[in-house]
Amino acid sequence: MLLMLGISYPGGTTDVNFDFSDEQRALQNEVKRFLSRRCDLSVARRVLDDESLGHDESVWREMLELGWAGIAIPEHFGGVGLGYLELCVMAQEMGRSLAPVPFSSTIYLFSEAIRRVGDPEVLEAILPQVAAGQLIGTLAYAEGLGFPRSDHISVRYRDGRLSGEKWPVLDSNIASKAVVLASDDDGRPCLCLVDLEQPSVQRRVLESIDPTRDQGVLTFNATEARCLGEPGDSSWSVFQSVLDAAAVLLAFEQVGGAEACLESAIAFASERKAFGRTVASFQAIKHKLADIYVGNQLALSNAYYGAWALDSGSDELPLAASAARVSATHAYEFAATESVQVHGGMGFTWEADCHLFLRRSRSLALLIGDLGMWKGRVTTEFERKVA
Amino acid sequence: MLLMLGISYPGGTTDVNFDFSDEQRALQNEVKRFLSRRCDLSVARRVLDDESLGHDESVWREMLELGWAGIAIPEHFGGVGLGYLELCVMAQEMGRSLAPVPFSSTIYLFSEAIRRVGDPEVLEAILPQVAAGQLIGTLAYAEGLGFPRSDHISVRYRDGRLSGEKWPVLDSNIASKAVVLASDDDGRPCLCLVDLEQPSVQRRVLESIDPTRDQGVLTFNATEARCLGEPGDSSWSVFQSVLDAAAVLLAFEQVGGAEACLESAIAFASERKAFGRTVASFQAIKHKLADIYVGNQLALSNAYYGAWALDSGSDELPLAASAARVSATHAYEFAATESVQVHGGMGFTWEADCHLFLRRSRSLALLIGDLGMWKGRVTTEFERKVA
Amino acid sequence: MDFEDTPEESRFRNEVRSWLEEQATHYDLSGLGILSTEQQLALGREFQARKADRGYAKVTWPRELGGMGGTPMQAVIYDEEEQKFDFPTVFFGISIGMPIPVMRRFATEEQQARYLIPALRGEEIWCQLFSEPAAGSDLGGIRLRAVRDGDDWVLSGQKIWTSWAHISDFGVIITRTDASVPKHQGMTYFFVDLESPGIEVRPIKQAAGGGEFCEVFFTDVRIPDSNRLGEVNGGWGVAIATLMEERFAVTEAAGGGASLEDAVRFLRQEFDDGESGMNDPRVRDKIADWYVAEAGINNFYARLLTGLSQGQLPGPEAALSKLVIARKLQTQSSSLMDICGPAGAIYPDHQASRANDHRMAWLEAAGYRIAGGTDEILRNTIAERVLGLPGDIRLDKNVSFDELA
Amino acid sequence: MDFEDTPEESRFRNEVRSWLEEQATHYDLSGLGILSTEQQLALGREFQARKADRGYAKVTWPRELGGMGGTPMQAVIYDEEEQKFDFPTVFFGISIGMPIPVMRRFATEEQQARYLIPALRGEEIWCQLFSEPAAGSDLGGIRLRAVRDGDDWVLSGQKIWTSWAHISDFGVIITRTDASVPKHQGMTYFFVDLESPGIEVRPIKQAAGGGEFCEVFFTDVRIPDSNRLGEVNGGWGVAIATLMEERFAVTEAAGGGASLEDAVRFLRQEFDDGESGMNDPRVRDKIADWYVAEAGINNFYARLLTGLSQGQLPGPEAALSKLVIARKLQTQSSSLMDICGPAGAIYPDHQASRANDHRMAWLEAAGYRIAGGTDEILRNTIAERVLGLPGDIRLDKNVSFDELA
Repeated sequence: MLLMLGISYPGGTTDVNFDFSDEQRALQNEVKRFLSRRCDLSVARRVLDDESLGHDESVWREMLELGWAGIAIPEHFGGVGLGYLELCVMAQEMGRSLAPVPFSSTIYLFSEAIRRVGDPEVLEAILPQVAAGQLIGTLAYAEGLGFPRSDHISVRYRDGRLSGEKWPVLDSNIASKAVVLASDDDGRPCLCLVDLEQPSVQRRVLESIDPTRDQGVLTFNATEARCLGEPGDSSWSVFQSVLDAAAVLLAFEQVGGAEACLESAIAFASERKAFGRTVASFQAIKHKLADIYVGNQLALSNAYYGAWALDSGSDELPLAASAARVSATHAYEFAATESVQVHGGMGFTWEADCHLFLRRSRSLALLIGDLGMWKGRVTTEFERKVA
Repeated sequence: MLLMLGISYPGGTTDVNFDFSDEQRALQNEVKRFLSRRCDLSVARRVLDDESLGHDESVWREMLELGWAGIAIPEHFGGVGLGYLELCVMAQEMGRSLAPVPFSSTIYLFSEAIRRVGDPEVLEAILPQVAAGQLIGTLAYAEGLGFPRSDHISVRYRDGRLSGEKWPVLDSNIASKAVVLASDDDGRPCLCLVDLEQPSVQRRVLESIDPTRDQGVLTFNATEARCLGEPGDSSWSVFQSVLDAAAVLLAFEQVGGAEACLESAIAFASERKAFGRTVASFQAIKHKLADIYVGNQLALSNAYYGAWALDSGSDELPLAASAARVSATHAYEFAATESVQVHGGMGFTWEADCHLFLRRSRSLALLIGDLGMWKGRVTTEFERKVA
Repeated sequence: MDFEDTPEESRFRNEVRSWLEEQATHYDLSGLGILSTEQQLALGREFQARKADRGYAKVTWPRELGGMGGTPMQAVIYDEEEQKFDFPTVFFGISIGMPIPVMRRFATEEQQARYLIPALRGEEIWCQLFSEPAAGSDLGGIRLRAVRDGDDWVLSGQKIWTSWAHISDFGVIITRTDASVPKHQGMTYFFVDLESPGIEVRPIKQAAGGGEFCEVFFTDVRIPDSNRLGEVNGGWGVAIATLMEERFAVTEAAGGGASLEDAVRFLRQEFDDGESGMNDPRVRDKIADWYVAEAGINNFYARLLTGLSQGQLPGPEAALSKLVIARKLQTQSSSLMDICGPAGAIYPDHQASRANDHRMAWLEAAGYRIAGGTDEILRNTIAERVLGLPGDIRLDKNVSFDELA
Repeated sequence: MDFEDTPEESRFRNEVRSWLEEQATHYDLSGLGILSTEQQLALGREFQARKADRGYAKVTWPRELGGMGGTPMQAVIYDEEEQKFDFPTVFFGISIGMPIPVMRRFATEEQQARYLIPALRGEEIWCQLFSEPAAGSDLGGIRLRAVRDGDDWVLSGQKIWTSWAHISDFGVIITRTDASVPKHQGMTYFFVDLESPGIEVRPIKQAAGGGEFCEVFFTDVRIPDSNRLGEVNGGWGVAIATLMEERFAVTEAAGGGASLEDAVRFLRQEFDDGESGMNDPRVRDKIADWYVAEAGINNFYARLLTGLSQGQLPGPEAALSKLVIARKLQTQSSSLMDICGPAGAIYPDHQASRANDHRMAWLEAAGYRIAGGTDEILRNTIAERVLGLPGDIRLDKNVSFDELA
């Protein structure tokens, strides 16, 4: 019998179209072609090797010229007017190529926050800039070890000014604007839009396990800021929904990375010989690769469901997004770690690419909150559905 | 560098004698010979197949005649006057042979509780009977789902009488005496000695996944009982220390069972052929067997340390016992489950012995509290040692 | 990406649904658990006959063969809807799923006319006599001999793990007809009447108690050459064709066992420490893992269906769902026992609830990880047939079967 | 069962301990982390010389060879005590551990007189030139050629994963001298002066940053036949003898990485949600698993030592400790990062603490699971050499090396 657990598909499980459209596949291939031409792994490696770099300027430029930043932004804001599903397939390719660009910070986090707050004036002011590739944005919510609680946010918003320290913040050093999670005098959570180019903002890059995407500290000293929407629960749930959306998009990045790890492990094992046979002919290696495949397929399938929930605005999103996040995080970590194993000694050298994926798998696993936090969310959401 | 973590061996780790003595090994072989002659797996199977049986009377009789019940009881109480280390090696063989006898209930739990309370009068009255094989005893502490809390025990002790229900209780149907965990009118925990042959005691056998060792319900209705020691924290810590002692002894039973699973899996895999080779020649099977071996060795090593702590009366006992318990539970469950896998279809038939071990591994894993409870204890005890 | 049926599909779904609801009124499906196998089988045959009359027994087959000439998607829709009820059709699954399609493909016109419809109607049940004591995962290792004798063949040997043989009327069987050639080249495929003299069927009691599996012993069983399916020594090809009929292993993936919803309901009660089991963060963590695994399989299945609706037949990747679900069933059920502490080892008193109880599920999971392919076999399938990695080294390829044993 | 040293042992332990304490006063061991490799090496040589003068550099060897004629237990006691300090002796471990014992066993009297003592004193360092790009786990697959030329041999090819080659003066090396015979029968063993013309050493940068490993390239390197150890084409036997010197892999098992005590101290701090990390039952659950694994290895080691004290040499079972500890190090360090949330990916600012930081440990663990045998190789070792299961099927046993590649 079929598991109907948790997920109840409208019209039963015989979704006749639980897949991306031909147009979306075409876009994915276009993105893939561009990335393999302009952004193979050597680009991520260059950013890794050069401590002064936090992203690749020229590749990012070209992406902007191609209008990628505006893909999902409505046409009347100067965007291409496509949707989340298109972002999903792009994210998968970004993950596969480890593209060292501020795409996730600007699109999944910053512009997603702006859109979910939905203040018309702000949309008017910001989205066209994003679409035109005129700004790099980010979301600043963490305040050190762990994950913030709605009643425990130290950065303070008072009379249009923000004070306190946020870290780690993705692409904090190159972003020109940020949406910042703060609390007001009554300790209510609020989201503030801040121009990071003000002198009262101090920035410092932090050393992380994944130098191909910079993270840093943002310190505000009575920095001018605009409070978006109403402080309180509504702001907190906007913040949550931004994380949900980002979780789905990052899940596709994670799956893309995991697929790349599996491909390279298979290629290496089929080439490399030991004891007079290819490494791929040893059952222990075959089964390891099979397990990676299984994890990747589960993650991809859960990501699909997340994409559907995100795109259709379904109230299944919190559960679908959390499940996609947990599944993709497990899959990428397993694929990246075991791919190093399959590569043997080679896999742990600096010039082999394995550690680039290993590093990225970890940084993505932590970026918007760790497994424990997201698993808790899965259970809370699932429990709701159980009478 | 060596891990000194948690364990600090007096005089460094170069224990020159972290092993059982020749005499203890001799005893173990004697026990092993007796069990293989009188109590091979067919005995446990007989008890399993016959719903009316909860243990094997004749084997138990012979063990008593050999004085096994008195092995660790001082000579002046009519025992053999040996110690815990002897009980450990016996337990390992009991586990290997799945002996369906009330040894653990009577020795590890009941007589351990009597001894740790240490009331001279009670020792005088009870231990000689145990040593002489005149009574089967047990410990009744659970009250249904989960594990009792010292401030949440429903069975009530008042003016020398006990009322309430305890389940599951090991060998409750054949025991003539029990030590019962109860609470007094002030809600303080206390341990009571009860003669189960009183008419006010109702007994009912419960159906369990391991019918080779009966468990049941004991219901007391104003049943005469004797409170041992002082109600309160002291009684609770006696109860804890009884569980610690039992944890070490059961760990040896569990390891014995796990070793038997590994042996039979290796024997089967070396015999059985598939695709023109012995099953044992497939890497997936080899590695599975290697993993079982690793788990068993870790468990045995932790059990050794538990034995040392138990025997030497070291205050390391709570940590050593918890670690032995967790390690042995993991090892036995893994060995029993994967041994079924290695045996393939045969492994899941009723006439194959795999499921006898599978059932026992589960019942031992739950008998004195589940993994979660014991892991919590490991961490609490370890944390104490970290400055 | 959307989850809507096409108009025709939803029309068919409604038609099926209302028919099933109407049928359900004839049975007390909730009480089935208490009935004996014989009683359930009788009810099952009754329902199966009605089902076959509507062509639902084999949706994709033409009407003249007892089908309704429907599409693969319609077949899936029917299965999904029927699964929402508890009709006792388990006895016919294999019969109609594998032997009968093979009969349709390899038997003569007359034979098809004689056997197909009665099987679809559940009047006759077919089993599949494949595995042997010395040939489990490795079907090529079968030894049961078939020796030519005039127009007949004489069969001697033993089969094992044959599902439902004790209630079957006929069976398809793979035999060894030439041991002097490499193992896969000396096998021949037949069908046999289980009433034939010399056949003895013995049910196998499983570790968890009951069981659908049997041993079948053949002593000089004589069958006509006309019962042969495919060429002499061409049995391996027919066997492969049979196995290929095993589609959507995924639809059976869940096996028995407590659902995760049941688990949550179970955990909500108060435990001995006065707390609800759902208050333990360690438990909540595990529930998330189990949910993610089940959701992953559901969504994976939805992707397979999408492929099907686009005309792609699902291949070996379906193996992954059993690999995932079987292990998940095992860890979930044992964790639920752990959470109960000592009481976790005790069965609930009420027999009827036993079937969906996690203690029973835990025992069954051990067998479920083996039946239809052990974890190791499934990983090999994925590695070789999905990822295209090399097969295990075979020492038995070009050796005659005699030399092997 | 007891944990007491024998009187002689505790006397020796005290003697060693007090000597080490006295030595420690000469160095600022806490500050070592900041020094360059060169500076650490200089200090190490200084200490190693003193150590050798007392015979501690090779406790079990006779005095005339630079040892102290001690027992294996005394050797262990010395190691244990020295491990309690942080003397920079890592550079000499392999040199004295493997090549030098082989020299003692296979080199001439004169050669031993020339080379042993300087190595024990740390004046000269030896490396072991085994692995090659195409021969990692499978040492039998090495290709580096040695061609006889009069009284000399000419070596050409590449070695890789050679620890400390960049600071070594000499190396023992295994070469291919006959490719027309099966792989294990055509290898010869030599020692070589790394100053010889035609040798180029290139350190390998590892994924975690620095690294002790090197590539070593040989271009027509000429060495005298007197540098040969063992028979021509008898190199495999010598190599095995070398590997057999690898005893107590367990003593190195812990590798780097935060200790569990450090982990608890780390977790005690207040996290972003205002709670201490130690308040999370999920975290406490994991700590228990890690503790149990480490305690298991400690106690396993204590059992090996007991065997040693009873004259049994520890065998391949020691492989299990690395298997367990490497994976534990990886999961522990990644879990500690998880617990920190987004900040888990950030290194602590203070450089010195980096060495014992769990973020660094996580990166290194990936390599630690490979160096000295991957998980798969270790499982094979246990399965074959401990459990006596059959070896993997070899297609390369009786085939000449030429045909293989």
